[in-house]
Amino acid sequence: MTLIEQKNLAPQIFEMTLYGKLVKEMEVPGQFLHLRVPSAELLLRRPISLAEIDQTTETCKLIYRVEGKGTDIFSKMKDGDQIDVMGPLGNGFDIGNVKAEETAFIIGGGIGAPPMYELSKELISKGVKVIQLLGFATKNVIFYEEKFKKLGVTRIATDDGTYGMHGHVGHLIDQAIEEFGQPDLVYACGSNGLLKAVDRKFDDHPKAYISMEARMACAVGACYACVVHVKDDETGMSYVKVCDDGPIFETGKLVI
Amino acid sequence: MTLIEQKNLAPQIFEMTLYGKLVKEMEVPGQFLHLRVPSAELLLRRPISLAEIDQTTETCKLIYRVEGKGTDIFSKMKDGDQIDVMGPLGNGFDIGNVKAEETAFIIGGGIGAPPMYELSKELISKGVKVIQLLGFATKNVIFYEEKFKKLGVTRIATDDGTYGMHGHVGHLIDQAIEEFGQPDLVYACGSNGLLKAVDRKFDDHPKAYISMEARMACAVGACYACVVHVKDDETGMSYVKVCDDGPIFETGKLVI
Amino acid sequence: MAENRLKISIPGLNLKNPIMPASGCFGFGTEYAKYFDLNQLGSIMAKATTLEARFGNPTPRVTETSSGMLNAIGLQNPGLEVVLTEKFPALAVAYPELPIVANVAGSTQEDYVEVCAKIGGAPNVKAIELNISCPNVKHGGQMFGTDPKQAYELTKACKSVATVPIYVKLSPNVTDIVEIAKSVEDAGADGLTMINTLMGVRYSLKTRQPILANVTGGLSGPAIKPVALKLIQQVAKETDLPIIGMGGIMTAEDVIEFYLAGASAVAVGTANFTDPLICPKIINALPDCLDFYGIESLEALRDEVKEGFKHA
Amino acid sequence: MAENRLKISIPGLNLKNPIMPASGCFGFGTEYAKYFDLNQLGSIMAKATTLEARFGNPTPRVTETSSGMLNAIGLQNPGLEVVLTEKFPALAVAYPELPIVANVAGSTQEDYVEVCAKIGGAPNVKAIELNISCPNVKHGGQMFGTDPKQAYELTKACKSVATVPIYVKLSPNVTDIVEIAKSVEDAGADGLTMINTLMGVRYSLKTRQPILANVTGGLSGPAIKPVALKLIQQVAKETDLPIIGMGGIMTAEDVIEFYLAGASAVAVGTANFTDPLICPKIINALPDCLDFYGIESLEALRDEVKEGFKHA
Ligand SMILES: Cc1cc2nc3c(=O)[nH]c(=O)nc-3n(C[C@H](O)[C@H](O)[C@H](O)COP(=O)(O)OP(=O)(O)OC[C@H]3O[C@@H](n4cnc5c(N)ncnc54)[C@H](O)[C@@H]3O)c2cc1C
Ligand SMILES: Cc1cc2nc3c(=O)[nH]c(=O)nc-3n(C[C@H](O)[C@H](O)[C@H](O)COP(=O)(O)OP(=O)(O)OC[C@H]3O[C@@H](n4cnc5c(N)ncnc54)[C@H](O)[C@@H]3O)c2cc1C
Ligand SMILES: Cc1cc2nc3c(=O)[nH]c(=O)nc-3n(C[C@H](O)[C@H](O)[C@H](O)COP(=O)(O)O)c2cc1C
Ligand SMILES: Cc1cc2nc3c(=O)[nH]c(=O)nc-3n(C[C@H](O)[C@H](O)[C@H](O)COP(=O)(O)O)c2cc1C
Ligand code: FES
Ligand code: FES
Repeated sequence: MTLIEQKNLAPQIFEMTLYGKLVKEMEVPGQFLHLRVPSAELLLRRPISLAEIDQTTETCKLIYRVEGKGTDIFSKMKDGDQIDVMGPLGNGFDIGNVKAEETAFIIGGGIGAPPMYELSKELISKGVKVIQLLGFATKNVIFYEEKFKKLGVTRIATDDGTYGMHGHVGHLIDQAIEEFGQPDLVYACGSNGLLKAVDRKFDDHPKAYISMEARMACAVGACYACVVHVKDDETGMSYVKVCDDGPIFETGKLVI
Repeated sequence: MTLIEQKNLAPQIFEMTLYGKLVKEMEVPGQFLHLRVPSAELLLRRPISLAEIDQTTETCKLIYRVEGKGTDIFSKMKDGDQIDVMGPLGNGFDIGNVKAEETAFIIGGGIGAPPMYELSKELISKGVKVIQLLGFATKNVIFYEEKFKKLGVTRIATDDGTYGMHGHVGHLIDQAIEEFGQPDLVYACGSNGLLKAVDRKFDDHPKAYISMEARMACAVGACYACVVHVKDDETGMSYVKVCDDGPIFETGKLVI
Repeated sequence: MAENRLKISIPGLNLKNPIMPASGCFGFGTEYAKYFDLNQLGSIMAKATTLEARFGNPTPRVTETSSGMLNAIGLQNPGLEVVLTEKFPALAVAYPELPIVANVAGSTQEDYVEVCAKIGGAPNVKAIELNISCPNVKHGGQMFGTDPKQAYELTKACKSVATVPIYVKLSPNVTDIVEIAKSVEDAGADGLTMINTLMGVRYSLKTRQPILANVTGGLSGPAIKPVALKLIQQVAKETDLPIIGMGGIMTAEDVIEFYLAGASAVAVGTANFTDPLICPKIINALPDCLDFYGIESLEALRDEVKEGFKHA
Repeated sequence: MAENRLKISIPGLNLKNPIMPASGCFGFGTEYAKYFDLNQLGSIMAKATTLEARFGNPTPRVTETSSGMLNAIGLQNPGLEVVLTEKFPALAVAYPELPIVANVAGSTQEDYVEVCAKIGGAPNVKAIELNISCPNVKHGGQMFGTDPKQAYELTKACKSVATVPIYVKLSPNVTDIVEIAKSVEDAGADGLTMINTLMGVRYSLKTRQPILANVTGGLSGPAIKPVALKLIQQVAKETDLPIIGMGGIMTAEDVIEFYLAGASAVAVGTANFTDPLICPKIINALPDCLDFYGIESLEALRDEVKEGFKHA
């Protein structure tokens, strides 16, 4: 695909807009792309979630944080550069049977927030009422606040209290339950801590989903790099693969 | 240094013009630069001879043939790209004590021709009469013909007879000796075969020089990658390093 | 060209080309079927199969290194039964002409023997790759591959029950690989595959701990290519067994380099992760590459190299 | 900061920082003196010295691999006499405060012993690196480094005559490196340096022959970093000897990764060829890197890692 815009949203956080026919196949929020780093030395692709999909312009947006060598190289790519993309991969969020007027908690932590944006947009187009609960480390790494606000209720927490509520997303969730009652739908993406909290809170919620992260190699289910144990499995042999059984899973099912 | 122009001179043969302060240090024809390939996977630099030095514009030109990964990457670099350059390295051609009116055979084979261009220019500025004898594999890989012709007598041979004399440079040399007599000065750069021929023909010529090639790592005399045995050395222990004792050596001295 | 310049015949395997995905890097085959027609491949080296199902090591199981990667999957697989009733049949139905190499691993000699006895029962399994060199499991695996006597015993026991030819997969993590190669040759092995991964570790500066939960992992990719070529040429000069070479192959040129070292066929592992289409790309690039270097056919090249080794 | 966070003390070597160019990659030091002030370095590990002068192997002696290189220099050096009378004194005059590690090699135990007895006579030589792991020579070298008994004998003999501490340089080309490490520890070694190069080969597709005249060469560079880290952590857990780590170091982060594996100091080899200023660049980058990862000092990090290994 062709990189047509690269924006620095916050320190170390970038938004990439990609253009290409592949967008046609991007239909489900929560899916990810597996990007080849344009450096002969780096053999493994990098999984990055779709943050926004626009069929009319055949573009999609990815938001990523510079963590290591690969994302650093991405951040230095320029408009017009080609990028080798596999995907869309993964199951994505199941929004097939959501109903208008249902309430959804959209929970995103830090660099887990991006896929929640496209999800929110699609839920809204189905008439779902979204409550967006976003956690960030500190004020200056917050991104997409305005864009989320345009979609619906948006509450923000920062770990250090520099913006919004002081504390982690768990507090936002508790507050939102008080304010809006139990949600019909729950979707979360973020750090392992955040996922654990959501998993515990919505343990047997029938429509609560979390997006898992894992170190991947193939991203097509062939290498067994990204497996996660299934809960309450006596044999110890049951597993799911984050890359193709996921990255989205129902709460209460996995050993996180 | 900054790449300011990249020209495709012939199939697989490119001319790079570099701009930068380092040019100030480039004073002797026959020296080379040690270029870092902008690819994290390739650790060894590539030695490329200076083909032209222009102090007034602070530029120099290199001419190189795409052989493998490194030169292929060079050929894809664009104007404005930075290139990490070590050098100038090596001794260069000794032209300190040439005299006006002396005759010089300037012998270049294929991709060995580039350093001979700057050498010819500098010899001419000292009043030396240059006879330029250039060999190429075939017509369409000939480059710089016009530029050499502007400097002086230029004879060309091609291995396949598609241009100029049919055969290798050795024949041009024999012909030139017949025509111009024994030269006062001899300078040669090219394939091992060419160097061997020149070395043999001008074995005990007091002012005949050849430019050697060798696989290099450090290019500063530290790694002992580029050594060549010295002739008639009974101990077998005598050697020169192409990178810093050379790349230019007197004929008759080395085991080629 | 009437003649297929890429074809190669080695025990059990009459291949239309020498390119096969390496074991562990291509699952049980079907995972990559949505990317290209698997019939293009010479063969597929399936994921390791053990007698019982295995979950493998804790995660993270992979990490990256310069021109390489570390993996510590730990032989996760659904066990012989499932492989025989589901995995291989799935391939046999969809690709009846595609020969499969089964990769066999175990903790004890008995395990290996039982799997070897049965796995040839799948109609599409044309050869066994005996994995005595997995660096990522505590029991079995590399243990058998670093001791010539154990390698001999295991190979002999497996040969006596196997219904298809056995290629023994050698570990590079040894002082003298020729000794191991000769032992398995003496034990009746039909061929060798080499190399399995080197052992490596990476640390996270943030956590100050190893990145892999298993601490060590197997190093693969172009980083190890020179090591693979070194060991292959060394073994090729000292044994008569055909060698399926692997370790960092990314291009058609790499394939030829492995032939020059004495390989008769090759496997492509890590490169599949970099580019899921790498195998068909290499296959398609090979004819031009042969032309460029003036090579008539891969079989001719193999013979030329073997001849050269004899006279060296 | 009053305290020098980069300083490190190991037998014979009180270093202001742990960065030293690796043996064979920095000549006898003066070659790089025109690029930077050598006083910035912690130490210099000099080129191998043998009793008599050696020419080394035929050329080509180097070639490139993915994220690595192969060399088969073959211990070219002017011999003990010249090294003692010319090479080390040249450094001592220009850099009187700079400690040097002499690298000693030989074909026979007698050779090693004689060089070890005399080389500490140079006033700036503060330690010996006993090279029992050079893969590029037919006699001696790796031979001593792959057999625990020979390694023991040689180390013991050298220790009995040496006037400065001895660090034994281990080969990665072995099945069990801990066994070798323990042997040399028992023999009285003061420390270890690891790793020397892995063995590798590259072929030229044009000539169909190995690129190196010596056929095989030693693989170095970032390609081998995970292997170096693996072997270092394995040995660090099993012996008490300080380890000077090396193998693919290119950045300050790499240095810290070697500390996490259990190294007490590090050497930088191949990277000098990529960038002649790499050593001072790493030294200058280290303080910020320590800050970024919340590390007080390298000595503190080393102690923390060692402590961690004890309780693991
Ligand atoms: C399904 C999925 C979706 C993701 N979506 C996003 C996103 O939208 N935005 C974003 O910033 N990040 C996302 N990540 C995390 C992102 O993949 C890593 O931050 C990135 O791979 C780090 O690469 P690097 O080269 O910068 O780091 P390095 O440390 O140099 O990477 C080395 C290796 O480790 C892997 N790795 C390192 N960190 C992670 C991680 N956290 N998760 C998985 N693999 C990792 C890399 O892929 C690579 O193989 C996602 C991860 C997964 C699994
Ligand atoms: C002093 C000197 C001056 C040179 N001047 C020129 C010049 O002006 N123009 C030009 O086209 N070429 C010149 N060469 C040759 C040039 O250095 C090689 O063609 C080039 O390094 C090949 O790099 P590659 O990445 O394309 O090939 P690869 O085969 O990928 O290179 C792999 C490794 O081998 C080395 N190598 C490969 N071929 C040669 C060779 N012929 N000589 C030395 N090292 C080699 C490379 O430097 C690299 O380390 C010169 C060589 C030397 C020693
Ligand atoms: C993720 C992964 C899993 C592997 N699993 C196996 C395995 O199950 N059995 C086996 O014999 N080799 C296994 N290997 C080793 C490869 O088959 C191959 O020998 C090695 O990776 C070198 O080839 P490459 O550099 O092309 O990857 C695995 C390698 C990787 C990278
Ligand atoms: C060109 C070259 C020459 C070397 N010569 C020696 C040597 O003389 N003695 C020695 O002990 N090691 C020698 N080595 C090995 C290095 O000291 C070092 O152990 C190895 O290269 C790994 O470090 P690196 O990856 O940083 O290069 C040499 C390495 C290279 C690349
Ligand atoms: S990443 Fe390979 S199975 Fe998921
Ligand atoms: S290239 Fe290192 S000594 Fe010449």
